[in-house]
Amino acid sequence: MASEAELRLRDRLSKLKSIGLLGGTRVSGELERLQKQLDRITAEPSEDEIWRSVELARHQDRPYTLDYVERLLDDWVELHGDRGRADDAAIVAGLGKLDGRTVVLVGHQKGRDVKERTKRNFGMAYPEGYRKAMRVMKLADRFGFPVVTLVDTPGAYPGVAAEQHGQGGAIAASQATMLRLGVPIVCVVIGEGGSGGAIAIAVGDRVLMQENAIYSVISPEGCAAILWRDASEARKAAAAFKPDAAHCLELGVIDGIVPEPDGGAHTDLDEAARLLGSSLREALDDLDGLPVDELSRRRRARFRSIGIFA
Amino acid sequence: MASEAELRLRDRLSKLKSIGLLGGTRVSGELERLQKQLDRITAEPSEDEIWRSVELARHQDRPYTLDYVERLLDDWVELHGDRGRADDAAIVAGLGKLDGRTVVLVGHQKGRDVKERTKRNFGMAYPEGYRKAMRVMKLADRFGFPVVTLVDTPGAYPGVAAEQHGQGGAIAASQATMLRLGVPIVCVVIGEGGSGGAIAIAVGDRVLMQENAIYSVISPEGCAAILWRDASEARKAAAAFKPDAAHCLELGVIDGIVPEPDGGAHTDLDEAARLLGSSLREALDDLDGLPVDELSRRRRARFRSIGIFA
Amino acid sequence: MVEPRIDVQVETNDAPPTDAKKHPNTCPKCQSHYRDAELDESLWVCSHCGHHFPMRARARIVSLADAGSFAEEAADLRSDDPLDFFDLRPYGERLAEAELGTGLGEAIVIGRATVEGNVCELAVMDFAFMGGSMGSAVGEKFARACESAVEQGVPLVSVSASGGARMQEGILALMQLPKTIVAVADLHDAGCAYVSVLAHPTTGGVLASFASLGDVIVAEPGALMSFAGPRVVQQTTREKLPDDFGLSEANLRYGHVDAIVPRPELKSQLARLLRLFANGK
Amino acid sequence: MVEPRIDVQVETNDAPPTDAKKHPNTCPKCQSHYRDAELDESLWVCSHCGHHFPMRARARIVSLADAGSFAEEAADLRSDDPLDFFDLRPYGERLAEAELGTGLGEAIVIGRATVEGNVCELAVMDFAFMGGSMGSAVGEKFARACESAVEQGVPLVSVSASGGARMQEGILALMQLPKTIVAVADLHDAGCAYVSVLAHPTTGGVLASFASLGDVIVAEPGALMSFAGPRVVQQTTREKLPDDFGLSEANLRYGHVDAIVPRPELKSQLARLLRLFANGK
Ligand SMILES: [Zn+2]
Ligand SMILES: [Zn+2]
Repeated sequence: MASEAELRLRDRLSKLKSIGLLGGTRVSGELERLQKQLDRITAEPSEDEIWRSVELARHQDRPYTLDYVERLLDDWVELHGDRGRADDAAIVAGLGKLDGRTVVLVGHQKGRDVKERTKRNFGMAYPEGYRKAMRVMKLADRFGFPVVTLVDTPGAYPGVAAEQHGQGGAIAASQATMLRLGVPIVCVVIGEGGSGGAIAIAVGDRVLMQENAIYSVISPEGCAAILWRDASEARKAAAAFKPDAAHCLELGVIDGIVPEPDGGAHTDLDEAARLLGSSLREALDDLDGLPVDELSRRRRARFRSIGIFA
Repeated sequence: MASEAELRLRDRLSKLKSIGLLGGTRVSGELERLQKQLDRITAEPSEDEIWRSVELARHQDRPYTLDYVERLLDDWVELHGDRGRADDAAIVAGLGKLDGRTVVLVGHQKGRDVKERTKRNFGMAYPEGYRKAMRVMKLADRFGFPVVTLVDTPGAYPGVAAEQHGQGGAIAASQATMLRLGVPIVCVVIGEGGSGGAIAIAVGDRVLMQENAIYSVISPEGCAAILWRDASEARKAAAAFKPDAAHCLELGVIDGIVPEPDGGAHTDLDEAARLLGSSLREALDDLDGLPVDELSRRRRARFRSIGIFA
Repeated sequence: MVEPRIDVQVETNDAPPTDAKKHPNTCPKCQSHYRDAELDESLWVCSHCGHHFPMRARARIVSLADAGSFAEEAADLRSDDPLDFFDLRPYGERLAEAELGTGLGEAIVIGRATVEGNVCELAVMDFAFMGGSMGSAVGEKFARACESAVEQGVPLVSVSASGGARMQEGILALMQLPKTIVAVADLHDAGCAYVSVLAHPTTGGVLASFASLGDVIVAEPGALMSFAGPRVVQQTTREKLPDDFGLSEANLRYGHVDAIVPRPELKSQLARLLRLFANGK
Repeated sequence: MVEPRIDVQVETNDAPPTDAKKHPNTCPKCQSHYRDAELDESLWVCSHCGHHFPMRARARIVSLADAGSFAEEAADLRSDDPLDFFDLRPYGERLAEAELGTGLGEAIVIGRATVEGNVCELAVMDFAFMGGSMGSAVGEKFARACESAVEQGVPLVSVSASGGARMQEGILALMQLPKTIVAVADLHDAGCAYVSVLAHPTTGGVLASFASLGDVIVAEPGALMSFAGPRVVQQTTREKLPDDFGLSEANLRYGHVDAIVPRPELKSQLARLLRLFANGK
């Protein structure tokens, strides 16, 4: 029996096929990819399934950005600092080779143990982190290196110093910078895609999510605290605002879902990395050779068209 | 009797006339301007005359940037802040109209009384000041507004925080930013043109000095302290490294000298402003309508060619 | 497991951020009380102490646009309910109530106008409509304001007042950040200037998108402009907040705004900027 | 009158910045003493405590370039004395003495080379030549290195060690800041990468120009990189300086350098970067 989700996805697919309604934002391979993913989704995720994604996305053993770097990139050179104030360890940035092709990689980095978590501020960046990201992405732009971003943050850090350093302006500037890059950008939400802190480095030509990642405007707990006046209603809140990959695909927010090993990415890091690498390769190949102005036109059209209103 | 300075200037003039040796950096009106200024210089400045320039350039009643803004610009709107850390009052930046033409003006600002001197840090900027300058100059670039800079600083501030905030990198970045602006830039040293703190906002298509301004790689006191091991030898040091306008013109560092009222700019602020305004107008008219790539080519050639070696 | 932390993006309370117990026409700073007509007269600034009361979108437009010059655009555009969102009440009900309560179709009003004779596009937010929160419709209307400015070849002036992204639209609300930023990029590429005016409060997703991208950013005195609201920062970090946490005065000091302009001077200052940018390419 | 302050740009002392009383081959950190041959062997790094001794330009080139690959350029270029500068001694005499003492024509050596087989242009400064100060000749040679890199279509690697601008050339020395920055801009426009290595010390006008404009900036451990030298800062501000004032470790923390690379790893790290940039447009 076709679920509502499946029906909506089929609807989206037929629109794409017929009139390119979400037009300009899709390239070859898109249809097949959607079709394949459609085949995987057999039912609208239930409240339990959505909550399972929330738990897996935050799982303490889930692979983080540097786990993928180590498995996917050769000649990795990490670049530090925003050239103005600090080096924010909550975001890593650097150069490496993916199958012999130099790319710039930018990603949030949570910590595995207590010490690293403190150092990396649980993956919650200060404005300095976004300024480092912008600096390194501009370097990519100068040399024509594609940009890969890995998104995994509870959110931008809500602290006094972060505000004084211009958190809001930095998040806005980072998005504006990404919009203007003349190189292909592939963004993957690999864990928590937490609100402004996530979108700050998620403005790309392809935006993907891992199967058990979440992407949301607010954390379930935050939403519950405000709307239900009770943070323990997080599970209910998550079911209401639907941060799971299937729903994000359905809403046109992401372009595809990166499969994970059965049981979640943390059960087999090598396999998770292999699957991520293969999605990155496919996306980069798709974008390869597009003229800069076409890339820019499509990227802008992609984000300009998101939203549902009456 | 022709002095050595006059001879060198005549030599430079004849080179310009014949083969455009300093080529690409000069435009129409250049020859007449040089000729006129040549007529004013009848002798190489003596040690006393150089020292008088040092004293006048630092005179407590000498007009500062905002004195000129108030007399020359309509609809002045000052813009504050570097969008990252602070608003540095040692540099002012803003938009105004010069004869109906919108320009961006950036200038060092010393203080007139004790309170303002403290606030403005005696015109010695932190990196934040240069970052504000860059931000506002990039705004000029986006909208095609010519940029006018007024240089008047003992130097960039040599403090612990200034270093931690990246003084060297900010001064380098500001010069690099100016080189890349696609709009005409006119820079005028109106008082002390103190080393890196000065050149940071003095990379323009036309670089002028007021008659009694100084422009130097180090202060006379600093030079004396290092080379003579005695700061009180400042007068001797100044005579040795020749920071006065006539010598700077002779060395090809500046393109022209802005006359001051007899006795110095501080004796008649209105007249000093009128003379400065007329030089600015002339320079901007000269540069008006040059295509961006030609402007950029000439600006680069101008600075690439400065220097004397064997 | 990483301790779940309260995320920071949104503080979309329907209540205004001033002390809820007081009458809205009582000055929270000096306790002076005014009639609506008096406040309308004084541009909703306390004539005793200078406190800036929140200003509704329509009143703001009257205060800035030359008389009769404002021509509204996209007035019929409304929010949808793409997630069938239901918390304690359905989103659709909240929307209907907001429209009834404010007389506005959404939390932003856009249209063309002249300011002291200078043509521009206006985009003015209203905090009274669901805390000025940004969902798909607000994002769309802001983007259309940019596009209208481009069509006319005139500058855009926005006045923001927002608690952030609108939670009830989930991830689509977050996507309005890049959407409005695309619109500003297109505006800039067309050579049009953008002046962003920040009124109290401008927080969360609006501060983290278009409101921070003005060529010139001016703030009203005492306006809160922070990405995370003071309550969230307090709860998350247990830090003692400075007295002027997130206020425009602090933001001026930290270099994030160009100027603080008291409301009675705003129109003439905007006119000055519009005259200056009229010379641009 | 504004109190005349000591300006900050230049600290061109001929003496190296380490404690002058000690023998130059005695480690200032742990007092270990070495013969020249031992230090040559260890790349002038103390094998006991890791302290990085100053490294001469020729030794640096040997340590980075593949054997026999270095082809020097502009070796004949020399400084002039445009101001007839005379302090306690004539500038010309100081120059002659520096050339005799160092065997170098100027404070910078440039040329093409390969690093682990990757072609690049090298520009290496030598602090022993008048404190690595930058006058017209140093500026010109650096600019020519950029131009040579452009001609070859290869990246530029510079190693800086400098007290700043060379006072004896007055304002012309200051003009080498924008001159070298023009050269880097041309290099970048040609699509060539620039890796800037900061050795001890990189201060004043060199830090305030090309050395800060690398696409990637790496520093050696313990290298001083400050615009104003510690002595000037101390004298001007009467501030107590932090122990690591201006050192590369502090600069990494404050976000100004990409990485600190110990000398024994420098060649392979540069080779890695050259391989990465070989893919650039
Ligand atoms: Zn009051
Ligand atoms: Zn040692």
